[in-house]
Amino acid sequence: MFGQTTSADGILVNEVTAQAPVKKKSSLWYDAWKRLKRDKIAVASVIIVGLYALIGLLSALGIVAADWNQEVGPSYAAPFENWDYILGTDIFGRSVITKVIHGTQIAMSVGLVSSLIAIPIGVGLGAIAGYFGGKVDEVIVWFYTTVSSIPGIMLLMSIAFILGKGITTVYIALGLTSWVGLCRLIRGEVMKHKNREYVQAADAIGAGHTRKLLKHILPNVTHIVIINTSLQFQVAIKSEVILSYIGLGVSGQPSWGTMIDDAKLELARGVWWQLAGATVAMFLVVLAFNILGDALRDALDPKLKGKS
Amino acid sequence: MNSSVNYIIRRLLYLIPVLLGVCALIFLLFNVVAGDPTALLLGKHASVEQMAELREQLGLNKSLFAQYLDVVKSAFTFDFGRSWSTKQQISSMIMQGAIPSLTLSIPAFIISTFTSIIFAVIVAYYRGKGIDLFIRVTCIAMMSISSLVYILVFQNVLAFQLGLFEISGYEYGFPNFLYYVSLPIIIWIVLSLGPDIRFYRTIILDEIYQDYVRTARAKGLSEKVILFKHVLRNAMIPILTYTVVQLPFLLLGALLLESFFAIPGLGGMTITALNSSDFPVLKAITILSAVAYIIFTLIQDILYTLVDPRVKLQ
Amino acid sequence: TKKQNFDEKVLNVVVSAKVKGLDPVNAGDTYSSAEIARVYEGLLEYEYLKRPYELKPSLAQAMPTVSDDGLTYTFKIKPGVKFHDNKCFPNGKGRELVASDFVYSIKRMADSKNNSTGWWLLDGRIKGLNEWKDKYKGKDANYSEEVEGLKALDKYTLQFTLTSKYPQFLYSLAMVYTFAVPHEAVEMYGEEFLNNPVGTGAFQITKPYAQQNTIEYVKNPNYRDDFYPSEGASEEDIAAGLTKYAGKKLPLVDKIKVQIQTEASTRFLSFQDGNVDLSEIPKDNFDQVVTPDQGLTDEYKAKGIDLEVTPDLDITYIAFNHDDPLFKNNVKLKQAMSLAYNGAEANTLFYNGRGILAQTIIPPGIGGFDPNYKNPYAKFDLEKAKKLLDEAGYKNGEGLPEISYETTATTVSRQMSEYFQKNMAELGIKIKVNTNTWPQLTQKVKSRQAQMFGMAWLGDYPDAENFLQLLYGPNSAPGPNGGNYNDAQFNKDFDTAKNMQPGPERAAKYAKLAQRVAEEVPLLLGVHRTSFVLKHSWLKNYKFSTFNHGHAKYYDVDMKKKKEVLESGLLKKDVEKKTASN
Amino acid sequence: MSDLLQIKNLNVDFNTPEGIVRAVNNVSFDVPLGKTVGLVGESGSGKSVTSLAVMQLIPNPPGIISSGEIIFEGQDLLKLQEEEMRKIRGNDIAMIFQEPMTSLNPVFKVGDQISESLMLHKGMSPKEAWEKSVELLDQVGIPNPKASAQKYPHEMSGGQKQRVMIAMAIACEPKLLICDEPTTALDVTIQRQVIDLMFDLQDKYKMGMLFITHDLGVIADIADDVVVMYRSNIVEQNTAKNIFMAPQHPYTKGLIACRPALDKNPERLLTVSDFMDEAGNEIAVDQTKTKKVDKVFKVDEEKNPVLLEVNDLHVHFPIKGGIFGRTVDHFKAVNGVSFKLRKGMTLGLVGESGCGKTTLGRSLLRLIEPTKGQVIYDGVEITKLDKKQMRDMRSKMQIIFQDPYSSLNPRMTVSEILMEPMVLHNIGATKEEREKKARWLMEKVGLKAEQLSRYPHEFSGGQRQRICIARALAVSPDFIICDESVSALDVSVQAQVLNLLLDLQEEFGLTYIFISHDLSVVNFISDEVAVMNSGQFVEMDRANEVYLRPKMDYTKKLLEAIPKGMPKELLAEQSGLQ
Ligand SMILES: Nc1ncnc2c1ncn2[C@@H]1O[C@H](COP(=O)(O)OP(=O)(O)OP(=O)(O)O)[C@@H](O)[C@H]1O
Ligand SMILES: Nc1ncnc2c1ncn2[C@@H]1O[C@H](COP(=O)(O)OP(=O)(O)OP(=O)(O)O)[C@@H](O)[C@H]1O
Ligand SMILES: [Mg+2]
Ligand SMILES: [Mg+2]
Repeated sequence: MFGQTTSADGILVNEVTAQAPVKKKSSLWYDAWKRLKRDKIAVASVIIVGLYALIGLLSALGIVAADWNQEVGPSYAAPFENWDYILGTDIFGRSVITKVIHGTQIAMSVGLVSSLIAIPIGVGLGAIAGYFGGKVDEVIVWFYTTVSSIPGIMLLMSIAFILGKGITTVYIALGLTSWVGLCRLIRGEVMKHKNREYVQAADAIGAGHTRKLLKHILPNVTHIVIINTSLQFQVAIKSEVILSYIGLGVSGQPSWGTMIDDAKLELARGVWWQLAGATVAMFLVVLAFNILGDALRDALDPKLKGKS
Repeated sequence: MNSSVNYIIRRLLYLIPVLLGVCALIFLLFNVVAGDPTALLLGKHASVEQMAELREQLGLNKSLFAQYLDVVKSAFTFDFGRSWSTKQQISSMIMQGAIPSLTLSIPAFIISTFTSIIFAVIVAYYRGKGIDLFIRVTCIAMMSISSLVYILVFQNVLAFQLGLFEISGYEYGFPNFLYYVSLPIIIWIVLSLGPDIRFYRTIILDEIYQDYVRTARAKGLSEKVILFKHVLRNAMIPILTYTVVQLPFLLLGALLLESFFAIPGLGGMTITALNSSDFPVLKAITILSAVAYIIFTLIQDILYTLVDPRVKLQ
Repeated sequence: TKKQNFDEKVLNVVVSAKVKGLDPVNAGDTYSSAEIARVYEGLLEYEYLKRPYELKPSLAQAMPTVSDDGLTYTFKIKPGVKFHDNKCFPNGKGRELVASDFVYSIKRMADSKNNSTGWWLLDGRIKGLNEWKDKYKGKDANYSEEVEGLKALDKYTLQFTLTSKYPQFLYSLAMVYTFAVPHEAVEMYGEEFLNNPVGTGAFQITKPYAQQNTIEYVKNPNYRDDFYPSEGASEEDIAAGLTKYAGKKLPLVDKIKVQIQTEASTRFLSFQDGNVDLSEIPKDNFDQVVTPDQGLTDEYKAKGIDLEVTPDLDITYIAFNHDDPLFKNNVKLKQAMSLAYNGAEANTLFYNGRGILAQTIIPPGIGGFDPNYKNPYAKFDLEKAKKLLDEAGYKNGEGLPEISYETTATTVSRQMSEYFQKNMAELGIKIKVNTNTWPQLTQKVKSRQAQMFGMAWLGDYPDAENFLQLLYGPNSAPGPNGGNYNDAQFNKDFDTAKNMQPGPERAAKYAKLAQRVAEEVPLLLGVHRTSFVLKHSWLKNYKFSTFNHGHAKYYDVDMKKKKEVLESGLLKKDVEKKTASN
Repeated sequence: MSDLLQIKNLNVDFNTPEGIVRAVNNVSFDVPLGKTVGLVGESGSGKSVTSLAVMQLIPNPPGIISSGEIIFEGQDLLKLQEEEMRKIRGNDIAMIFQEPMTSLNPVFKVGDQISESLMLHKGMSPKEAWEKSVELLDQVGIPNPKASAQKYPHEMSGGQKQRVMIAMAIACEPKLLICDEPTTALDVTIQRQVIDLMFDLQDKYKMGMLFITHDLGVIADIADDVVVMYRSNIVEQNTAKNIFMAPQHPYTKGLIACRPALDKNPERLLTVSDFMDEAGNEIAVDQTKTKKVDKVFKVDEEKNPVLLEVNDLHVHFPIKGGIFGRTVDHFKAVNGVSFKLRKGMTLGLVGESGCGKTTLGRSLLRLIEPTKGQVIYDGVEITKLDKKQMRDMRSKMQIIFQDPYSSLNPRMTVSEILMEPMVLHNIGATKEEREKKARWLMEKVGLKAEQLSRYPHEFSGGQRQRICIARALAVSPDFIICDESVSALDVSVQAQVLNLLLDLQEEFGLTYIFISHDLSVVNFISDEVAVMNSGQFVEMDRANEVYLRPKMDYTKKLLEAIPKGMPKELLAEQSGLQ
């Protein structure tokens, strides 16, 4: 199954003549990367994501946009009038562009940290449930059925509500609500792989559970985790906006969510630049993550290869 | 037959552990982690005595276990009592809220699902061609804009400036509600078209490369028949998986839409309850959603057997 | 869109929060109170046109006679006033209101089962009422048991006996908590009473209140003889035509349609669309609507829209928690912070410069407000602030721990906290902003966990006592004094002042008290907010009141005018142009 | 005689990421009316693409017919509009596909699926079409056709599904029927039935038939002409008789030679590589290899002690039911099996799909826990060992799985795959030593040591099966179970792997249990043969005995099913000669 789809070596299949040219470096990851590289738009997405990550990092380190809190002009100055605040200013006369840049930090970290919370839980529980089956599986399935039977937005709001303030809450709330999907996926995939012959082959050479799970099965589901993460990022970034709207978002530093929330009132007075700035910034990175997610799926998930 | 009855009974019995779990979870969230609601309920002039009195009345002085049992009891009897904040009967609050939520979400859901499926089939037909690329890119672009932006812009332009729709509000009864929910429904559809088309397209493409499609082509069937008859029927399973589990959550309507369009639905009720520490209401909504979720997954399983003869309920 | 019906006189109002229920004893918030007051009435009410606010009899025939010791109040009740027709009465015909209805209604406030949010008004005030309450704690109260201080002497005579002097008592009789409810309705509807209001008011509901986002009222056909007033009208009132209706029988409209819309932007759109007759102006729409001299922009004038600007009876402030040793005996630190807080600019940013910068805790419009007083610490002076901070031992903020500031999560309060943070940063003080949901903030304040927090207080009645008590030690959290300020001298002076009879003497005393304590900076003073209300040309007789209880009966709607305006498309003009140019 | 179909200079290209691949190169052949043309060639040689080109069903993109003509009844199909082509598909030209399991639409009744083309092309009403479908199902030999028409594909066995496919294809009585490996996925017994059916139908309807396979033996019975394809080209084209009698091209020779025949018992099989070098040039055949030996079954108590003893082995799978999903019954996959196997010997295990072969094999290694019974290996009762001891035991007993694609972890390099068992069983003290052994293993199984750093997907099927064998050998076992280890391979590759297994047995004195459903393969490699049915051994004896003198009907049925590998006329001639 796997081989058939990944190699186009139909002509070379003959035993006698099979002489695949010796490649310097060849692994599924490398192949996937090569495939990804061919896709111009995907490469552009990688670059955009990379750029955002860089900006986020620089702003976290205080190298760029550290002066977002500075008053640089009059309140609600219109954009494109002054180079110091090319995208205009907000209510306090702070530069909108600087806030947008600073907001990158929140957006990227929300995606990153919530993934860092969701992935270990989702992969851990999913793998254990799928691999061991039986009672353990029942308990884990019960657990995530319970969690998923509560509407996500309710769970998100309650967690945010109870933890209260700020960015940590956003991380935790998003992390804790998004592991379920991943867990279910990983469980199914591990169950499938568990019965694959290569795992039984590992059994036959005397490999224990830990080895079978960690060394054999998990590497074969990593692509799912990667695809999922790229999508989790964009979900997280979008959720931050909603949380901000409900008033459970970030405080004390600018985020795209709070900027859009501000715009709710500003729009009627004709102040559209905060909304535009944040929306465009968000649009670009969410778009990039979406495209990247698709491209990764095509590149890493051989099942869908050639079907884009 | 017998085994499917067994299956259905088993699945319904599964409600018990799940409900116990849901109760434990919300109990943990609202009774253990969240603090004392009495100060808020009594308002700005609250006194210590009154707070103590109210705590007693609300049963907050009982042991945690006894309180948990109360939650469980209400979950299994569906008797949620009265709201702490508004003192209203919760069952009637939910009834009143469910109607607007459902009149908004069900039409929106049905229209958006059908539209997206049809679009997806069309896109699948033109796979690899310009139109496919165009719709795909449009979908992703549509998904990348925050829903808040759509609401703000649509309400301002379509309802206010062009006067095509009511700006906000709601009236019970047909056809009056239609005046109020049309715009929110349109926004809902616009919001869901992007992700839905994309998802259904993937599903349909998954099917299009199956061997049976080749067989159908070899029979001389036209592409239209193949797509709408052979492929779509097979794609129903993943489509059902994706859509049916959304249904119970339709109950909550769309939170943002409800509050911007002043639709008195359950979504708005949830936010209000949250903002006034009205735990009985939150518990009721959560428990009902959980029950709906389990029942709908069961319905989903039954639907599977209808669309796919290979699936058996066991 | 739907067709409008212009045959009936319908008043369209918008409310910004959910209305919980219509039971007077549980009128927790201003929104519910306003709705309750459409249906129910009390002994007293506020004069419609007169300012400063003044009480006048409502269901009472006249103002009460007060005994010499100031403890006994005797009321005569208007005879012949009928409750709304309702199935709780025999034959469904409204019964006549009697004195014992008030006895019953006020006992309901004390009934612990009802957990009335208005109990603080009467707590410890009426002879025997607390005892009655305690006796039936957790039990079914016996309403027939007589309470010494609360008696119906005969069918139309009602007598209150207080435990001590309490000049504010009369105000509580104009508050919805004490409004008259018929025991028949309470008994019949039980827990559903809150959805089935039966009162004597000018309006009645058509069907039980069902938690929907609209409430509809119709005119009470049997409404008592009540006429449009002319007393106390100011020059402007007369100019605005507010006295034209003098002597007309109330109410003037046939129907009221109340819409609940929680989003400010939605409310404003509804108003602009002509869907509602009046609206407050969202902060961010100010420039669009109001010119710098507080008049209306031409664009809106052209649409026939009127603007009503009135100072509201309230104050915003940032409280220090005096439980915290950092603030307890550290006047200089608080003074420094107060000086570093740029209230004037905050006023521009958040209240469009329309707020009145607070000098003491007492707002204008009530006795105790001194327009000439300037608080030396309620102004922006960074130099002086730095000096004071130095004197307090925290040169440039060194040695000062990070101070946490609690706020709610609405857009505006978030912006305000950012602004405060910025101001304090200039002084060298680090502020950590914690956003909370409203329940969380309340809980933190009531459990004394909040170090600093922003609040606003809206007067319950027009007496400075209601503001000064925010600093009264015994009112500490969970009471209204969330900052837990406790100054023995202030407490003592306050006790004497509040028991004085209203008058210039008491006002002077209040003023002195307020000014002295203001310089101790128990709070960072914000502004007294101004209310801006827009109304359409077809709405007549509107006058703003902080205590807008039952005033809808004075409003009139000119349906012909409304039809004309709506059909001419006048309201939509310009808007299109404006958005096009954006 | 007029030619029904003429293919002239057909070229088909595929646009792949690696560049343009020519899948069919300058192919020309004819299919006369009423005759069967066999198209033979190894996997990937372009057979399917050729047939799809006739139907104009080549997936586009990436495929494109770059030049050539396909003339059907005097009309060039390549010049037709899609609309016109649709009228021909299913009506004049019908096709049966390789995979009966997936080629039917799973959600429609088979009756409906057959009716569909009748309604489309013959304009029948649904009722007429349904009746005709039932009739067709009867014709293709489906029992109780009325009821069967109401069934869904999953309710039928593989053979039945293929019959449905055939019924569907012949529904409109096409003039040309294309069969793309219609039997490859089927059991030998069922394969036999299907081929017989095709033969009868062709006789009855007098249609032209293009029959595609990679196994020359399969079409021996049925084809009039044979076209041999090798690497996108036609290398030989002749009548069936001539092809079998006097094959010209070395590849054809290899194909004929590599199928083990029941009546011959060579020491090893000839393969394509014995006839042809890598560049495709003919080489002289080393005649010593074809030496015919009569396998003599002799047991030397000294040299061949009993290595494995199995007593009354049962494996039961629970069947769940009831509200709480409790076990209500058991499915007895292995139901009381006992046998002894001597060292250095090979036990062949045959039986139909689902009879319990795999389950038995795995339970011997305790990869599936036996429910009951004893397995004694080298004097140790392994059914009593604990986990740890069992793990150590695994270095002595190994298994090679059926599917070379899925039994290698796609995310591990070959060297990791080979070194993992060594690490687990402490073979080789250092990494270097293990690497050395891995290299040695690669050479032993006929692969190159440089290929160690590659991933499984970079190998062909046969190579992968060699890697699996190398992995099994890595722990130096004495006993190996080969579970259908060659069933997934092309006949020519299968022969190479069988040779390898024999060589290794000789060199290391290995003991095998060889599981297969193909009696000829089992016969070739085994000393003893056990025939299994419904979880039990129905017959067990020396290989020759089972073949020459089958005792049970079941065994006879299995034997009959094996393709003779020679056209009938040729067989008759041969036997006549003798
Ligand atoms: N969709 C495709 N994309 C790219 N290459 C293809 C595609 N289909 C076929 N090929 C190439 O065409 C060649 C011939 O394939 P074809 O399917 O005709 O082989 P075959 O002889 O039928 O083999 P098998 O016996 O395995 O069915 C192969 O080398 C294969 O790589
Ligand atoms: N884990 C299992 N649970 C339940 N039944 C099983 C399980 N594994 C196998 N079976 C059943 O046991 C029977 C024997 O299966 P087994 O795989 O041993 O057959 P086989 O002879 O190897 O067939 P094939 O030739 O198709 O590989 C089958 O009917 C199968 O359905
Ligand atoms: Mg093929
Ligand atoms: Mg098997």
